[in-house]
Amino acid sequence: MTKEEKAELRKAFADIPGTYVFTPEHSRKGYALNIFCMSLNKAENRAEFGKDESAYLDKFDLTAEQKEAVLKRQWLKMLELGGNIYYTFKIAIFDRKSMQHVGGKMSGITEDEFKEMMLSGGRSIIGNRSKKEYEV
Amino acid sequence: MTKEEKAELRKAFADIPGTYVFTPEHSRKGYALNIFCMSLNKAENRAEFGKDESAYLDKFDLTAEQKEAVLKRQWLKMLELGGNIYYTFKIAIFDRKSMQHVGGKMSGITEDEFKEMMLSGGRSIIGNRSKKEYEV
Amino acid sequence: MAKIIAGIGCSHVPAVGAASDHGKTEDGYWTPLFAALPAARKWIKDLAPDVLILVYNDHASAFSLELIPTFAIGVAQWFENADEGYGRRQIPNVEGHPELAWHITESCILDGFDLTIANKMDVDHGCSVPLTVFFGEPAAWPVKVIPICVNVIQYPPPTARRCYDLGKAIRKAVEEYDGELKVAIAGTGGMSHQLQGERSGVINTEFDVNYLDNLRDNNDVNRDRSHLEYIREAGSEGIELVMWQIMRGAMNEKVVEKFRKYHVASSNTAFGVICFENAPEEKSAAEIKAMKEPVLVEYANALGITAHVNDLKKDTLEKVLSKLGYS
Amino acid sequence: MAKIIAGIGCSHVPAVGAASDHGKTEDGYWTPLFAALPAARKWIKDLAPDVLILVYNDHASAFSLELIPTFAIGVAQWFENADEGYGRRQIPNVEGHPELAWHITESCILDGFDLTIANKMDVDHGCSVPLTVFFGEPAAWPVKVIPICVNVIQYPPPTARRCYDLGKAIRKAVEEYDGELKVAIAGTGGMSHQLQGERSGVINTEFDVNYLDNLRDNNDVNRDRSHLEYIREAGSEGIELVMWQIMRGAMNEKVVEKFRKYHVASSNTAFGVICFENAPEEKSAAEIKAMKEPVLVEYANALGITAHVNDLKKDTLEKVLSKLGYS
Ligand SMILES: [Fe+3]
Ligand SMILES: [Fe+3]
Repeated sequence: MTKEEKAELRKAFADIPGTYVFTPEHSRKGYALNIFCMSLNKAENRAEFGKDESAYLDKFDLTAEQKEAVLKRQWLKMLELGGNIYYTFKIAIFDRKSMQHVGGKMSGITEDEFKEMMLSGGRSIIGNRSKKEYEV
Repeated sequence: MTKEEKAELRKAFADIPGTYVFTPEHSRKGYALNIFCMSLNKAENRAEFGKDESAYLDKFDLTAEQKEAVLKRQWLKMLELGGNIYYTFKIAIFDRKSMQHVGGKMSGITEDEFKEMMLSGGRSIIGNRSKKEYEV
Repeated sequence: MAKIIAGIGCSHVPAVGAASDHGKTEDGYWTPLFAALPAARKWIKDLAPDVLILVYNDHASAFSLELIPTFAIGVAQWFENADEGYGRRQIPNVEGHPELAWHITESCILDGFDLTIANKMDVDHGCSVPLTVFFGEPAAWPVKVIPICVNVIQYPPPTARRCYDLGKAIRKAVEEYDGELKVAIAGTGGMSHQLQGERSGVINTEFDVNYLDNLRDNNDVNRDRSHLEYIREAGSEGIELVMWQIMRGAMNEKVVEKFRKYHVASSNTAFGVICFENAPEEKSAAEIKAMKEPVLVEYANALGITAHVNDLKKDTLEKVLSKLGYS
Repeated sequence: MAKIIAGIGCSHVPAVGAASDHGKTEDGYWTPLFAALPAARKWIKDLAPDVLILVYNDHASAFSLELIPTFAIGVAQWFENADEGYGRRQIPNVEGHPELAWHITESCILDGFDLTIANKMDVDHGCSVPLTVFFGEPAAWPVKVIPICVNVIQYPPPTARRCYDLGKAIRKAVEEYDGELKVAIAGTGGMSHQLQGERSGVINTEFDVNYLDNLRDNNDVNRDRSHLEYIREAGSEGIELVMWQIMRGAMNEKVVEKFRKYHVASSNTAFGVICFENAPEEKSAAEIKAMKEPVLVEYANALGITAHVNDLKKDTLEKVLSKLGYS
């Protein structure tokens, strides 16, 4: 793919509202953060993280901003800093929080509101395909 | 590939003298043996194998024949039992033996004879392409 | 020779597995979904496939960013259920079919597909939830499984087109296998959903229903769609739908729909299941008119028409002729 | 735009690395080999590539039978030298070029190559010995490396044809890269050798020399050869030669040979190194005759003719015209 084609694709991705496509750029930025999340698949690591979150995080090569986002459970921030939802959701599993809780946090509503939205058919695609739609 | 094509290919592989092509069949047979060999990449496993070879081998799922072949350093037998040379050579590395030593053992000559053969141009391909050549 | 007898598309929402594991299939939230499944379960039970090729994706369970195979095929005898952070699901482990799996591997690599060969691979909800959907809670899964794990998390996943082509290569391999086996193939994941970001929870029912219809009748549309369109229309995680294309590529160009359930929403996801069989050979009107009743009824059923020997033969004949555009 | 400026074929015999590491390059056994290398080292130093795409195979070091990628591309910043059972080689770690590597990855996957993406991958002698051959014993490697690891141990490896096609896809990706980089590409492994079995030690010099000649002038022969032929003719481990096809696919159809060394044997292996540059644009006889001396000399050198401005211009001209078949 040429420079132009790639730039156009990235622009198109960025044009989708509220969506962080896990491109190579994104993946490189979030590598350490996601690897930390992956480590929570192991029971012994979950136990260690549970004992002292900050100390456990220091074993990975996170930026200060990423570390803070984890400690404060800033779900959207984690995505902005290169997190991928399948990875960052491992933290929610650790917290025994649901995907609806996290979905609500990321979109600025409560878990109950989020659940209600899903029960009534989900977030509408209309108006959510392109940032340009907002301007119409 | 059809049944016939596959059978023909296997026959052609088998027709190459003194050669154990690492086909899926071969790989399945030797899986545990090769995984044991792979473990010797780690210094701590080499130490443990060194202390008690037989006990260390029991941690893997080798057949009695495979285990015996390892303990007795039967290099050709290991191949017959599903070993792959890159894996089984880990045992030679452990023994601080050279590829020429192993090559000699597999082809029934001494290490010095093997080295001499290599210095004078290697084993000739003539007569070694096909078992049928022997019969001419 | 082995034969592909069935194709399945199926969402693999983890909450569906959890609902089954925790006995919640009959509470209000889950009833609409689980109440629809017996027909699908009967269908697969009657077909009784020996092997199920199960195309799914791993969700940061067996594979991490350290190593990301585009296509990994499981050739092992057993696959354990992964710990995804909750501990392992208490369901049967998955038994493989190494012989067919290796045959497919060899055939596909020689045909130019760059598969990663997995002798050891834990499987996560992507693989186990479709098993729950089709087989419930048995003590052991009633089918051997060849898991094919596809990267759809790290951009770029394989294109829909590439997935479709892999399906074709798999079918060729299956049909050249030296052994009598009935094989089903499932593409899983989807349908529309987005877990991440401010747009999380997006659902596109129109897109999903079109996807299902096109999958049956006009799949070129699905196959030629770009990643960008999938993500924009079906959500960032809806990209999983490319995996259904592997199933579709392994089926006849013409298929018959045997079951469909579409439900919004389970957890954050539009849940879809569709079941196909290959359409029967096309017959001329004269050939059909010459069929004896039991043969005609069987043929009608294969075409997706509900027919029975107790029906009037004339009615069944009319339905068949009409379905094929002869009247 | 980045540009592929050089193609290398190179054996990767571990003993060559060990000879270098243990200061044995000037003992009788190793002299014939190492004495030939300065010309190759000067060639690469003069070209000064920014990045070397290094195609090699792992030998039960980073990958085991647990997971066998057909093609794995390293996108990391650093790659450590593997412990192959001796402890790690005391040589520099390998620095990657994540930006170009990811670009190649994205481009090739979208073009239908099913790469495994490696963010963490130890590299073994397959990768490090060619670095030793071309760069000796520096404190740090003078080039960034994109390692591409190919399965050639578990049958079936990718076909020579598939490797060649991947080379073409890599070249396309490199040329579309948004950045100025000089890129070299190396296919490694081979030449004829067999480590295993009663046939261990087999060497086929005729085959090897033909392979080298054909690689330059008539590569279709190498590209269309079956696994069976490679194994029978070049030995079971000589199958590694399929990896040279990735390099060849990334070069122009016409190449100029800049260096060649073939030596039997190092350890159990026929050792071969060959260096190519893309052949220059073809010119008409009239255009060549119109060239001024320094341009003519440069053109002659690009064609693989040793020429110097101190030579008689008439002689150089004659050599060029003759090389191109104009006289
Ligand atoms: Fe999924
Ligand atoms: Fe090698």
